[in-house]
Amino acid sequence: MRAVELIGAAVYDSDGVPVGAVRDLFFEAVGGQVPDSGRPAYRLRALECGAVGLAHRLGYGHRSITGPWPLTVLMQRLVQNSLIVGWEQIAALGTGRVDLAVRRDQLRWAQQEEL
Amino acid sequence: MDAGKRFSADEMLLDRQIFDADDQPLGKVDDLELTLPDGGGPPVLTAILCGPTALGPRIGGRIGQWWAAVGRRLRPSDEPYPNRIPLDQVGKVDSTRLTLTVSRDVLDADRMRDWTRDHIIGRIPGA
Amino acid sequence: MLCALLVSAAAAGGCAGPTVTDGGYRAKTAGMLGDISSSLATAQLAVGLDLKGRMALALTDESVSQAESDASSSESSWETRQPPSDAMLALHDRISGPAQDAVSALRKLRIAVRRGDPDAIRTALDGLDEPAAVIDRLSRAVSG
Amino acid sequence: MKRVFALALGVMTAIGGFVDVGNLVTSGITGARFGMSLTWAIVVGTIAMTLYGEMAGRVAAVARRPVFHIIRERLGVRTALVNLLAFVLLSLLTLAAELGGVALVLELVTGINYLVWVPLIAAAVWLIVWRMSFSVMENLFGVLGLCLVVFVVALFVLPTDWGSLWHGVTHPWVPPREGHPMYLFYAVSLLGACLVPYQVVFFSSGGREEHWTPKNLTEMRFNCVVGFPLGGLLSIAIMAAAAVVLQPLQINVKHLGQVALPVARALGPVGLSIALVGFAAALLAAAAECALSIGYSVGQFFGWSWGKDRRPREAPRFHLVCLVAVIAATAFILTSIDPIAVTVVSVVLGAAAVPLTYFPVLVVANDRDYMGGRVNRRWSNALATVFLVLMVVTSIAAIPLIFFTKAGQ
Repeated sequence: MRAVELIGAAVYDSDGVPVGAVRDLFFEAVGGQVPDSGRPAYRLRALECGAVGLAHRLGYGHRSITGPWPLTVLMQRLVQNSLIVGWEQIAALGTGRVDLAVRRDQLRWAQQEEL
Repeated sequence: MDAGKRFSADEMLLDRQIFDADDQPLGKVDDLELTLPDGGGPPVLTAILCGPTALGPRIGGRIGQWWAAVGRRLRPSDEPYPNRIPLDQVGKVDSTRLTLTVSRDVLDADRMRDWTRDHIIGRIPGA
Repeated sequence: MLCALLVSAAAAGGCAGPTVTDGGYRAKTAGMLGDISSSLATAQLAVGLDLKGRMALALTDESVSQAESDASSSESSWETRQPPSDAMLALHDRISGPAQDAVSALRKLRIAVRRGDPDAIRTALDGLDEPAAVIDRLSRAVSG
Repeated sequence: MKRVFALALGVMTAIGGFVDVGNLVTSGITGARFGMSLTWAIVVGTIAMTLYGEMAGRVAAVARRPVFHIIRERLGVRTALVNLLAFVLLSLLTLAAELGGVALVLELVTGINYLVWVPLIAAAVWLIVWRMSFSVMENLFGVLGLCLVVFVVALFVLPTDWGSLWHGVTHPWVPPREGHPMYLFYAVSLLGACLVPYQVVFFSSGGREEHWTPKNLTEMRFNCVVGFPLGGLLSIAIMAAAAVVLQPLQINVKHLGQVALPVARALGPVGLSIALVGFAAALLAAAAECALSIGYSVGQFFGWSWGKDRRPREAPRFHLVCLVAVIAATAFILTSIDPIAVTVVSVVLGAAAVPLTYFPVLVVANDRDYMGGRVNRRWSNALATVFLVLMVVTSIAAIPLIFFTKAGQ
């Protein structure tokens, strides 16, 4: 599987309601190694889904960007509207499509998530 | 690879410059390879992918296909799978750079550079 | 692609499109007169400086030939336009002669400068005064 | 003493690097047509260039990132690719204008048609890219470009009415025969001539070529804060010389030779020759910088090895891109399209493309992960935001203005 197959894929919840598109992949150093993974092995922990990609790309999601003022407010508002999908919440992976096993309102908001 | 306990692809990996053990540039992190472990559970990051065959699909559209095709021509035996640098050859990663633990000459990962050097630039006097 | 398109559009801009109204034709005429008077002034300035020994290299030669070719191309592109009404035809007939006179005065000056004969240059330079005054008067009449 | 010399040299190269064919042509045209009433556009453009140049230089020194690394990292592959294509096309147009400009200067010197010179100049530009060391290139042409100071000297020799020039600066007005669209078109062209995207790419990549570290920050800032405004002042001097000599004669500038006439009038053959040397040096340097910037941007986007401090064998694709760029621009100018018209269109399109290059620089200059404690101060952010809004407005207006005014004719 390649990251390009996940990033940009449309995400739908268990009722078929659109959740947004995959914007970022979160990894965590846990669990055993597999060939080539090196030590520690990084596992895909969660996907970040949002409507607008630009704010994420610019780095207003997790990085410590201090300005310029009107942009910080605008971009942080855009980023706040994104949701975190844990790997265990995914029901099926298709081409350009991710179907969830849970409803949209069961997902966590990105701003509650610490990286 | 050493990238701390947690990180995100966007923040540390994708589109970052790769430097080899001698501090020479070796392309960008154009894509990531994830492998589903046999025992089940979430996918594991196993390699970074670079070069035209990795970048093409990310660009998408005709330009992406064309760029990937250029890359395929330069791969041994038209191999469509991109150059992969296994994660155990990646050293320190932080939000500013990604350094490999091997030299780029060992990897044979940049045939396009070699081809340009051998067929065009190397033939101009003074190169 | 876009750039090339825009450049060619811009380059063609000077001579594109039919002039349909009297106002449009008048504006084109004023523009042409402006080009000629700018060319005359450039040539006068350059040759005047040259006669005072203030020019160097090929600058006088180049300034005068560019002035002549600008004036002549502006005049001939104006001539290819159809005057939209009888009144504009009359305007055309009033201006066409003096404009051609100015262009030929510039041509004489260019030839004199090429030959490098100071007396001929002086005569040809003085020969610009008359057309310059006429063009100036016409220019004011057309735009006013 | 050595440090003072290095600082002075840096400032001189910044001045010489600031002025290119866009500044010469737009300042000459506007001085003759609008007097000093468009000076504000050069002032605004120069302040914006200084501000964003300093930011790009700081990012290059502290985060060690040249502009197109940042653009790809922060905008993602696709947006960055669009950005790259726009930048490369625009810089090719600028490169063509600079090549044509040098050829026109040689025509003024020799009387031989400029088209004959174009291939020779292209070869010279490529040789500079191929062989000349980065510092020799910057310093040699920077210092030769300073010959343009004759325009300032000329102003003092000419019977300049300083009061009326100053009045023109402080009371901008639109000449009745020009109209507002024409006035705005040339305002945009002056802004575009000061804020050329390739200059920021070149400045920051040059910083990497010279291996800047945070230790070089003071020197870099000094170059920006002193060098760029002096370059802007040179542009204003060219405008003023045209306003003093050409405007009263109602000369409409269409050739480089006309821009030099005020110097001939004030200083005679010696001054004129110095001015032409200044023209040729500034434009030749700009052509080389432009070709290099195309190579830098493509190399940085794809992560190739790039730069003049590597042997061509070590950075083959970078050199291939530079070579192809020079050939393409040469072919374009050999179609005998008017280089002056190409210049005017290129600076206005440049003004349209400016936010693409400058916006990512502003974001990263605020990112503590890249910049540590050296992020933008509040006042510089406030100023940069104001200029960014202005650049976006300009960028939206630029292309309609090209069509509406038929590129200023």
